[in-house]
Amino acid sequence: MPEITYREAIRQALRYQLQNDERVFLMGEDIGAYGGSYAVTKGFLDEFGEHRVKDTPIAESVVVGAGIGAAMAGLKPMVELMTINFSLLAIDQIVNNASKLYYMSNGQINVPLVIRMAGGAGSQLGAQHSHSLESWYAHVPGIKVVVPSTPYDAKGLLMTAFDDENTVIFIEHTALYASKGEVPEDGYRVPFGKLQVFRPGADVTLIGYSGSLHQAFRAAERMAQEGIEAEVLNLRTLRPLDVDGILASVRKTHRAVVIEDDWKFGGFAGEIAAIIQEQAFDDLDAPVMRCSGSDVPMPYAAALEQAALPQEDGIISLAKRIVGGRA
Amino acid sequence: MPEITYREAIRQALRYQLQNDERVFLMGEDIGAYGGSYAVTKGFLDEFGEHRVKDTPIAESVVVGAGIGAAMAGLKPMVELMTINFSLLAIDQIVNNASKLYYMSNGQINVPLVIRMAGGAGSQLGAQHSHSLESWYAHVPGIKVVVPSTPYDAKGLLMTAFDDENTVIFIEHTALYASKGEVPEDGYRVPFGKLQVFRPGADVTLIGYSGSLHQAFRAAERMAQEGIEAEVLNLRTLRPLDVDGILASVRKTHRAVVIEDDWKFGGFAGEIAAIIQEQAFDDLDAPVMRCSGSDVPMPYAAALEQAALPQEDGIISLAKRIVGGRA
Amino acid sequence: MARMTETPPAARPPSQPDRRSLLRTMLLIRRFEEKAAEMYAKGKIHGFLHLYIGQEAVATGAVAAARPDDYIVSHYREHGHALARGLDPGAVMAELFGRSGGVSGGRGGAMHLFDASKSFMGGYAIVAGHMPLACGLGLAEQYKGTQRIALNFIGDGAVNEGEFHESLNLAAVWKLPVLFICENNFYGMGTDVRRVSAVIEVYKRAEAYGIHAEQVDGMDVEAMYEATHRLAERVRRGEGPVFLEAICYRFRGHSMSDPEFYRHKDEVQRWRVLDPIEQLRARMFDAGELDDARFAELQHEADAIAGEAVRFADASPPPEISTLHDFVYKERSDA
Amino acid sequence: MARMTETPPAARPPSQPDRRSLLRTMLLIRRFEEKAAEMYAKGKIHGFLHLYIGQEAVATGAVAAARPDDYIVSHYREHGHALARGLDPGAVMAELFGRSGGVSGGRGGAMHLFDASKSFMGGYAIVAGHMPLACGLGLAEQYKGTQRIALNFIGDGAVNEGEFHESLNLAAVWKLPVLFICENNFYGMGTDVRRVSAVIEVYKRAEAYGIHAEQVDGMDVEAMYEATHRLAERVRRGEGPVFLEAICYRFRGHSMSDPEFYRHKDEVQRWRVLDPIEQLRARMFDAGELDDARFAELQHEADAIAGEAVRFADASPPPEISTLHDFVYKERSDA
Ligand SMILES: Cc1ncc(C[n+]2csc(CCOP(=O)(O)OP(=O)(O)O)c2C)c(N)n1
Ligand SMILES: Cc1ncc(C[n+]2csc(CCOP(=O)(O)OP(=O)(O)O)c2C)c(N)n1
Ligand SMILES: [Mg+2]
Ligand SMILES: [Mg+2]
Repeated sequence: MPEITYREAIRQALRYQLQNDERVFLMGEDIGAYGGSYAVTKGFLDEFGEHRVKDTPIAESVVVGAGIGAAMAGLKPMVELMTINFSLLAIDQIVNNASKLYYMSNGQINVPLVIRMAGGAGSQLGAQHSHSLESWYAHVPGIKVVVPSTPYDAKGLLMTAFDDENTVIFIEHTALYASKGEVPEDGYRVPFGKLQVFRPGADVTLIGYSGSLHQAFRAAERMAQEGIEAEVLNLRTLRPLDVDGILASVRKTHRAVVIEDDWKFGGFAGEIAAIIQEQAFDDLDAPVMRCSGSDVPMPYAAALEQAALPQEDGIISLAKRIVGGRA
Repeated sequence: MPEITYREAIRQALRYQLQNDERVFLMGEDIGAYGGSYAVTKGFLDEFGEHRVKDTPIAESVVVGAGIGAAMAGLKPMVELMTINFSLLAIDQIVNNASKLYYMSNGQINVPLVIRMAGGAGSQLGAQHSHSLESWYAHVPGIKVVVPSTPYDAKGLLMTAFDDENTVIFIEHTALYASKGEVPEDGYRVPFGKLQVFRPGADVTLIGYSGSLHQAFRAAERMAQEGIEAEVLNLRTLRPLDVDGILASVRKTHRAVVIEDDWKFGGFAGEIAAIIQEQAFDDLDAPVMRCSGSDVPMPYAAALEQAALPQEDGIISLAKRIVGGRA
Repeated sequence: MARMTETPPAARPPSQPDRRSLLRTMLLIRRFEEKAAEMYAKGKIHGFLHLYIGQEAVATGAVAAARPDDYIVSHYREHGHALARGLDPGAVMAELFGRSGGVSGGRGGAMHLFDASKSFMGGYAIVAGHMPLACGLGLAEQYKGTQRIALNFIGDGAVNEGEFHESLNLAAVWKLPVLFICENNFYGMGTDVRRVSAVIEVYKRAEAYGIHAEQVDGMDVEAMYEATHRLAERVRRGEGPVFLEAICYRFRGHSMSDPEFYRHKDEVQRWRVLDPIEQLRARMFDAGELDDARFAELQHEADAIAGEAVRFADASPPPEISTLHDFVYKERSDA
Repeated sequence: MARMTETPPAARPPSQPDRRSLLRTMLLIRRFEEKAAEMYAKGKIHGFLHLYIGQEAVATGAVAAARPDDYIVSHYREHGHALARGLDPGAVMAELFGRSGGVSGGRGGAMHLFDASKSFMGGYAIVAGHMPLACGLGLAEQYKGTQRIALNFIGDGAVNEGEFHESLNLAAVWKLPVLFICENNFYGMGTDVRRVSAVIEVYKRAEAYGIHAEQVDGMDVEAMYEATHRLAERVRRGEGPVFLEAICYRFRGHSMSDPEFYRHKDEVQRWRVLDPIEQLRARMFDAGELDDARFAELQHEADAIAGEAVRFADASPPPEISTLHDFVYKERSDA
C-alpha cells in the first residue's frame, strides 16, 4: 500500500467524491485560487472548475448556511471553514439549522453536509487561532463529529462522511497534515462510532484522538520499556462515540487516562470520564485521569505553548499514578 | 425582609448599579422602549434616559463587541442578549475577545463586562429557542459563568458581577422570573465560587443550579418522606466552580447526582462527575449519576418537551439506585 | 457516478391575478390567525405566537405569483406564507397545538412549520438566520440548472444582522436565484426601524450590493402579486437576486405577550384603514366582481376552514413520548 | 457614586506633516519587516507572520495625523501601525520572538501586539472581529464626552463579514467617533476582491450606511496624512463615523507560507514602481529637502534600530513557565 500524507489522504477522498458524485461540490475561503490554506485543495480549481470548486467571500455564516441550504435541496456540499477558530462565526448555522432541521421538520428535511476545518494547536498561532473546540460540537445532537488521527482514518472517515445523511463536522489537526501512513487507493470506508485499538495492552487504557492519539502512543511505547503495557484507543469519532469499545478496554485494564489538546475544564475528556465511571464503576481500580490542555488562552511563546498542551511526560506520570506501585 | 420576584431582584441590582456608578450603562435589543423581552428593564429608559439605557439594532455580535470595547475603555457596560440562543451569534466576540484580552495583552487590558441572557427551556419555545449552553461558556478560561436559582442569589450575584474585573456571563432562567423569595434591600453581594448547601442531608448529594436546583430540592423533599436525606447543593457559579464544596458534601454522602437541563452528552454534569471521581474516588460508594436533558433538539409539543427535560421522578430513581437497598 | 435527479418544470402562474382567489386566501389567513389567538387565550397553544394579521397581502400576493415549486424560506411569522402556499390549515393549526397531525408532527411548533412536499422549507426563529439557507437553496438550483427560485421572507429587523449582509453579498456575487422579500412593518419587536437602521429605506440597503431592489405597497395584494410575478421571472432568467421591500403593518402585538408600550393606538388605527382585505374587497365591489352576499359567503367559508382546522388540531393526538428520539439522525436508506 | 476619571486632551498633530519624520517611520517599518522575514527564515519567529511591506504609507500617514491618544485597533497585519504609533521596536520584535520583553510579554505574538499606555489597543486575528471593539471604544469616549476617537484598520477581505455590516450600521446610527481605515490591497489571502465583493469600490459600501466615505492613494503617505487629519477632525466634531479606503498593495505574500499562485509577478512589479518610500524620497529630493547622503543616513538609522531590535529580542528571555496561569483573570485591586 502506498504511503501518503494525511493531507494527500484527504485530497484523495475529496477527489474521489468529485469524480464519482456530481451532487458533490466544494466551497470555502481560498480553496480555489490559493489552493487551500493548508494546501488540501491545491489544483482542484483547475481540475474541476469553478462549478465544483467555489472560492467564497470571508463570510463564514453564509458559507455554512448556503451549504446547509444546498444540502436541503439534495446536493452534497463540502464546506471548508479553513480553521475551527472561524467556525465560531458560523456556529449558529451549525447548531440552529444543520443539527435541528431533520428533527424540527419531523423527518422531512435532512442536511447531508460535510464541514471540514483544521483544529488543534502547537504551531504558535496565538490565542485566537489555537482552538480545540471539538467538545462543543460533540455536545450537539443531530450532527456528527469526526477526528481523524492517521492518513488511513482521514481518507476512510471522510469517505464515510460523504455517505452520511447528516451534517458531519470533520476536524483535521494542523500538526498532522504532513504525517505519513499507508492508505489504500480505492474508496474504502472507515465506519463512524467504532474505535480502533491502536496498540493493545493490559495495564492501563490511554484514550486519544486526532493529535493526542500520537502522544498517547508515544507515551505507551515509553512505558513499555518500563514494563507497563498500555492499551491505546483511537476514538476516530466523538459523536457517535464508541462507548462499548471504551468500556471493553477499561474492563480489561481497570484504569484509563484520556488525552486531549482542549481545555480540561468542561472538555470532552470529562465526558469520557463521566461515562466510564457511570457505566463501569465497579471495574475501575482508580479514577479516570485526564491529561488535557491547561485552562488558559493559548499563549504564543513556544515554551508557554508547550507547557499549556498535554505532553508525553504528563501522560506517563498520570498513568503511573493510577497503575500504582508498578513503576 | 421583603419577598420579591427573581425578575425584581435583577432589576434592583441593575438599578443600584445605574444609581451608584456612572460608568455603568445598559444596552441590548428591546431593553428600552419595549421594556425588555422578559420585562427586566421595564421603565429604565424613562428613569435613566437614553444615555444609560440603549436600545440596539438586532446585531448581537456588534452589541457584545461594543460592550467589550467600552469595557476596555474603563466603563462597566451591561449587555443584555435577550436569550442564550442569540448568544451564538456573538460567541466569537465572547470567546476570542472578551475571554482572551487580559491574557493576550499580558495584563494590560481587561474586560469588566456583564452579559445577561435568559436560558433554559420548558415553555414550548421550540428547538431554536430552548438552549441551555452554560456548559459551553463554562469551558472558556477568562470568563466567569453565573447561574442564579433564587431571587436572593440573582441580586447578590449580579452585584458581584459588576464588581468583577472580568467578563461575566450571567444566565437567568426563563422559568424563574416570576418565582419569589426574600431579598435584602441593600447592595449585598453573593460571592462567586462558593456554593450554598441548600438543604443538608447525609445520604446522597444532589447538585443543581438555576432551574435544576428547584427540581433537586423537590426531589429531596419527596425522598425525605421515604427516609432518604439528600443534601442539595446550589452551585451559584459554574466558573469558578466550588470544587471543595462539592467534594466536602460527597465525602459525607459518598454519592452524587447532578441535575441539569442541558443535553447530557458533553454537558456540564459530566465535568462535575469527572472531577468528583478524579478527586474523591475512594470516597464514592457508587458512580456519580447525571439527570440531564435528553440528547435531542428540543421538541415543541408539551409532552415531548417535558420528556426531554429532567424531572423529579428521574432524579429520585437515579438517587435511589445509588443509595442502594435503602428504599 | 451518482447523478442528480430531474424534476419537471412547475406550472407558471398567470400574469394577472385571480382576485377572488387572493381574497379567499387573505380571509383564510385572517380567520386562521384570529382562531389561533383565541386558542392561545384558551391555553391550547403555548410558546411564542406571532400573528400575521395586517400583513396578509404580502404572503398572499407573493406566494400566488410564484411557481408552486419555488422554495419558500420564512421567518417565525410564517403562518400566512404557509397557508398561502396551500399547506393544510388543519395540519398548520395542529402544529400550533403541538399535535402529531401537525405539519411538523408537533415537534416544530408555530415558528417551525415545514412542508417539503410543497417546497415550504420552513419557518425559522433566529432573525436573519434563514437567509443563508435561501441562498443555498438557490445555489443548488443554479447548480442543477433548473428554473426554481427561492423566495426568502424577512422582517425589517433582520436588515442589521450580519447574516443579512453576508447573504446579500453572496447572492449578488454568485447571481443566486433568490427573491428576498422584506416585510417592513416598521418594528422589530418594540424597536422602531428608524432608531436602529442607518438607512431606513430598506430596499436601498440592497442596492448597495448592486442588487435590483424595489419598494411595493404591501397592503395592496395586487401590487404584491404584480411585483412578485415580474421580479420572480427576472430572477428566474438568471439575472441575479432581487430585493423587494413590502411596506406593511402588523395590527397586533409582536407576539401574544407584547404590551405594546412602544406605539400609539392612533398609529395602529391609521393603518387599519389600509386593511388589505378591505382594500381588495372595495376594489372588487367597485368593479362589480363581488357583492355583500358573496363576500359573506367567502367569509363564512374562511370561518368554516379555520373552525375545521381547530377541530382537526384538537382531535389530533400529541406525539408519542416514544418518538422523542426519532429524527435526530437520518439513517441511510441504501447503505 | 463611582465616577469616571478625566484625562487631559492630547496634543494635536500639525495640519502639515513633517516629511522627514514620515520618511523615517516608513524606513523603519520597511527595515523592521525585512529583519522579521530574515528572523522567520532563521527560525527565530514562528506562527503566522504577515508583513506590511508595501503598505507603509497607510499606517505611517494615518497614525501621524491622529492624536497620540486616539485609539488604534488593528488586524493581524499590524506591525506597521504599532511602529508608527511609537511602540518600542525592540519590544515589538521581542513579541514576534515570543519573549518576555515583548509588548505583550510574549503571550500575544505577532498578531496580538498591545500597548495600552500608547492607546494601541491591539492586533486581532479574526477578520473583522475587531471592528465591534473599535465601536465600543468610540462609544465609551462618546459616553464620557471626551475628544478621543478610534482608528480602526481593516483589510478589503473584512468587508464581506457580518461584523463589518453590524459595526458600520451601529457606528452610523449612534454617530460613534470611529475612523474606519480600510487597507484595500486587492487581496484577502489569495482571493481577489473582485471575485467576492458585490461592489468593489469599498468606500461605496460604507456610503450605503450614510457614512461619509472617501478613497485615498494609500501609496502616498502625504495623501494619507492629509485625508486622515481632515477626517479625524470631522469625526472628533461628533459628526459620526467616517470611512477611508486606502488603495495600496502588499509586495510580499499574505504570510510567510504563501506560494502566491494567485497573482502574476508582473502585477507585483507594476506596483513596486509606486513604492511609498521611493515616492516620498523622490519628492523630497525634488524639493531639495533630501540628498543621497542624508537618505543613506536615514536608511542607516532605520537599519540600526531594526538591528538593535533584533538584538534586544534575542537577549530577552522567554516568559517563565511559572507564569502560564497569570493574567487569565484579573483580581480586584480594591476589593
Ligand atoms: C438573532 C435573533 N436576535 C433576536 C431575536 C429576538 N427577536 C425575535 S423577533 C424580533 C424582532 C424581529 O423583527 P422583524 O425582523 O422586523 O420581524 P417582525 O417581527 O416585525 O415580523 C427579535 C428581536 C431573535 N429571534 N433572533
Ligand atoms: C473570520 C476569519 N476568517 C478567515 C480568516 C483567515 N484569514 C486570515 S487573513 C485572511 C484574509 C484577509 O484579507 P484582508 O482583510 O484583505 O487583509 P490583508 O491580509 O490583505 O491585509 C483570511 C481569510 C480569519 N483570520 N478570520
Ligand atoms: Mg418588523
Ligand atoms: Mg487585503
